[in-house]
Amino acid sequence: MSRQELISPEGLRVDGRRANELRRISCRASVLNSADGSAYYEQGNTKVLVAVYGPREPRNRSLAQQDHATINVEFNIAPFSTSERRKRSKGDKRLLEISSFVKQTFEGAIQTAIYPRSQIDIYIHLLQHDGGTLETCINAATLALVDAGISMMDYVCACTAGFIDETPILDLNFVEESSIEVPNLTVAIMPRNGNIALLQMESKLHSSKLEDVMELAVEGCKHIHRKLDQAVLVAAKDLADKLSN
Amino acid sequence: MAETKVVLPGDIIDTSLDSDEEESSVLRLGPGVAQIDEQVSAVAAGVLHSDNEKKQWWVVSNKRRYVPAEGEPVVGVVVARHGEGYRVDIGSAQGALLPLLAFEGATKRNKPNLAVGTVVYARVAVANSVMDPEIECYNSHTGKSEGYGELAGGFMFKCSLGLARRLIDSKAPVLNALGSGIPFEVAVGLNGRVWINTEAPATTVLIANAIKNSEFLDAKQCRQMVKELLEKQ
Amino acid sequence: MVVEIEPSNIEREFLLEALEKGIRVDGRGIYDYRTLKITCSPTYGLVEVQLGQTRVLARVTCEVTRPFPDRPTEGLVQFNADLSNLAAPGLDSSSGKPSVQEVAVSRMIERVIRQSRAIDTEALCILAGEKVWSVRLDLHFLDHSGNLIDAASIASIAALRHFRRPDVTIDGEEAIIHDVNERNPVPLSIHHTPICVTFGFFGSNGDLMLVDPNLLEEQVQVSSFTITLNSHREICALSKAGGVPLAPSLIQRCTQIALTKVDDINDKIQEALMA
Amino acid sequence: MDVDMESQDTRDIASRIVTPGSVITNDTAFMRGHGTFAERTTIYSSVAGAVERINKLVSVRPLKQRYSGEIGDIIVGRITEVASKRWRVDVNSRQDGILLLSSINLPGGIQRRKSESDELQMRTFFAEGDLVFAEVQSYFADGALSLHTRSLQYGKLRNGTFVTVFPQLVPRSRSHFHTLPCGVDIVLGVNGYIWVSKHVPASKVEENSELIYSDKNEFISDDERETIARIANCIHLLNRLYVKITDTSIIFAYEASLTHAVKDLLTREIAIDLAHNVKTRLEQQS
Repeated sequence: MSRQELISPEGLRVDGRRANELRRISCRASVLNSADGSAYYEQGNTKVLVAVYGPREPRNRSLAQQDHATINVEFNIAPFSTSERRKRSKGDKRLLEISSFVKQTFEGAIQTAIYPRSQIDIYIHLLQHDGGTLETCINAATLALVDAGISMMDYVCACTAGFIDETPILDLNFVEESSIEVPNLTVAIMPRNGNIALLQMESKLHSSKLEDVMELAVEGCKHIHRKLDQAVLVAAKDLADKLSN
Repeated sequence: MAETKVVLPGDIIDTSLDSDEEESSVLRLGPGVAQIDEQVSAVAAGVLHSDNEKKQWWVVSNKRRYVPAEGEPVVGVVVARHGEGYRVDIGSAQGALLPLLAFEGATKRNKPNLAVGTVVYARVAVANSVMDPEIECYNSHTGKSEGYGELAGGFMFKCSLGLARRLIDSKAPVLNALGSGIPFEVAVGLNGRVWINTEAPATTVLIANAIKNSEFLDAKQCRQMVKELLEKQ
Repeated sequence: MVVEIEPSNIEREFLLEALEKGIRVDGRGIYDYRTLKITCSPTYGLVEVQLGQTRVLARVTCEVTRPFPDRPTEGLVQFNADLSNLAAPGLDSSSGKPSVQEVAVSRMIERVIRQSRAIDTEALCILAGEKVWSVRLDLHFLDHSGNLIDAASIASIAALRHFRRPDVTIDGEEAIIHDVNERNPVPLSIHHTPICVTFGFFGSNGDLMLVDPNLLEEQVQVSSFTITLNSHREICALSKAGGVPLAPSLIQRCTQIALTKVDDINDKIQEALMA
Repeated sequence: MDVDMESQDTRDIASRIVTPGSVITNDTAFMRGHGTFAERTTIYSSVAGAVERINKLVSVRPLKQRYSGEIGDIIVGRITEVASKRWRVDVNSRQDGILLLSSINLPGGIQRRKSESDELQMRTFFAEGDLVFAEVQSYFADGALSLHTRSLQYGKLRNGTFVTVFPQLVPRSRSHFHTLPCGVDIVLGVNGYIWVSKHVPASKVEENSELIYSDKNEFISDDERETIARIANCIHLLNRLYVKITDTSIIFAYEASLTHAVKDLLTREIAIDLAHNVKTRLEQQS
């Protein structure tokens, strides 16, 4: 397999970005009217749609917790999301892993103690897949939860980063993510205090380089936080205008 | 006492007493022994015990799952609170019921308020195969708590039923050896749970480990082990 | 369904109180591992690891199959982690879907071994495009008393290094697989040995830290973090999901601590393989 | 009573739109209300919405949030489960509400005592899927609403159709049961559940209280059905365009809609035009 040139000598990546450039992000809240909260989120060519229902009566009451809400996350990938059509089975471990990561991340961010004996459902649907699946799911789910008016300690913003030819690179696309030499680190932070809600990394990276790659990813998260905040404010003002006149 | 005889489930036990009483006297069969078509045979693997005066036969086996028996002290954890009492886990098949009034000086108005997860030292009040077991935190005859009730602070750990039974009798070598070295409070539940409390966490951990290690040591080895632990501390 | 019983309040409070003084319930120091016992059995690729009371059995087997069309010269590596309720009362596998823990552990091991290319898959090629070795690693958890991931990662690496596959000679289109007693079997070519080190965090903002949490500590911890390193000081995987958010400085400190831990675990594996 | 020492900080607090995690104030004089949380002395917002300040209390009202009941709210609910001596009712809130057997009117007038047999034939009163018109009487310990239907206007709903709207669009008012001039009864639940039904003269209900739990719809003529459908579509379009839903706004919408066929009311252009028409008439009126 010829070693594909991931960074050109001039420092440009396969999709023309610089090493520390995020893909173009465009996102909108309140896109579905039957859900309590919803969001459409695009980062580069990765597109995801999230619907949030709740807090509502749990379907099976034996799981209801006395003192806090339980969070249920279902993540599925549309068969048409990648170039070759592939229907993933219900028990696919990779899907279950991503939904359990999203569930655990938001168990720390949502103030579940305010909604005892109820359930919050987060349904995530990946429409197009071009790398950074976990990152886009977390950002989209944050937007949908805020849109649903659910109390949260803070936004949760996620971003990926990698390392090619001795330079940390920000926000990996599918080609960079799937090439085996490139370590793929996903970090999700709570922007207010910069603490790490989630940190996942695959393939190899020398321990001395970890700090630089993480710093770059955290920078990316802060930028995404501003984007999410704008989307929320736009949706909020739009709703406020409609309701007021 | 007959010399220690190990029996396995299904072994027939000849109950012919060495004393001269006639055959048909009533026998009382304890845990681990049952009558299967007129023959008395063991249903549990363990050491056979018999008591001639009370004509009692029972088998002591080192199982871990506790079967509640009336009058036995147990250490339980409150799992849920219902209207008229608490559901307490004592390691038995079903959770035990601890009525709200089963505390010293508890009346309709001032009922004890235990949170879920509290540890209690209690006495098994009702235990039969039909109903869920019931426990009480006072001696129902005298109305006094006699040490039963909520266990605050300290640490609790699980051990086998055999070890718990040996710890409960006052001559337990490991407890006496430890007692001479360090002042500590202990509550032993026959359901294989032991509660320890001292001032410093370090000593509590030391005592807990000492007790756990003492399971397969005889009295002399116990004293030796405890001496070493105390010096090392 | 058997519900895993939560630790009582006093166990929780005692554990935290002791941890503040740097003492753990089983007497270990906060950075100490439990006693690690690795037993390699006479049959190649079968290793059992005991970390304290947590016991894991790892079994490696191989067979000849066709390679994937897009990677004709690469052998296959497959994983299966079976976390049935043999190991702990609380695990409920009756619902068909694998339990959350089973998904977490098997995905972690897959990431550690496959994504970090611990096994040289090119060396598994017999006839390009036609026949390659497919190596399969099965993990069976016999007893769950905390920190399954570290025990599983040690068992996996030890089993892979202990495994021998039959020798093969190729003439032209034909490939002859020699019987084990005809020619002694060949070990797999393993680039590096990734080892997982798991940390538990306690206290309201997770500033109390310890290594290798046992079952009680795992139930009381507010957050956990696993870092995988090899002997060349390279990070092969990181995993922190959920729980209380942690300060970035804590992550760096864990990396330094883990580096020392990985070396002594590697020595222990080396000893076990020599015996 | 406005706080006299109106410092600059407090003036710009009110009516600002904040998002989760943003600082509202670190002035320790303030107390924190809904939608906020505090770390050390700083008050942060936990939801996206408008900040509200009442004297010392700062809270954030999210623009979109599920209905959370207040005592005295008049609501419409759907029975989800029949349990011992109570019904669980979906009230579009965080948890199902509870309707106790002891808080409903028993057929056969007020003086009838509750008996054992009532507990056995609960389904003759309300069964799963029935719609109930009730009032919130209190909260349970875990925040679930306790409902009651102990007045003649409350009880089982029939002879009509059901519409769901945003709860924020239904303002709290004295009465939520209206008979519109076009001869249709509507029930505006504060929880966003609305029932539009054929007009039944109040006198008929009191006559035979045996019938208050009957499941049979009365005969509804064709043009009554058309009016009910027209009113339902009017409510839909008001909801979609975020117009406050009151009896007056529905009447205005109904009158404006007469020139269109019922099914056209849901097309986008007509809906916008009608909603605009309603808004202008509402402004003229106030």
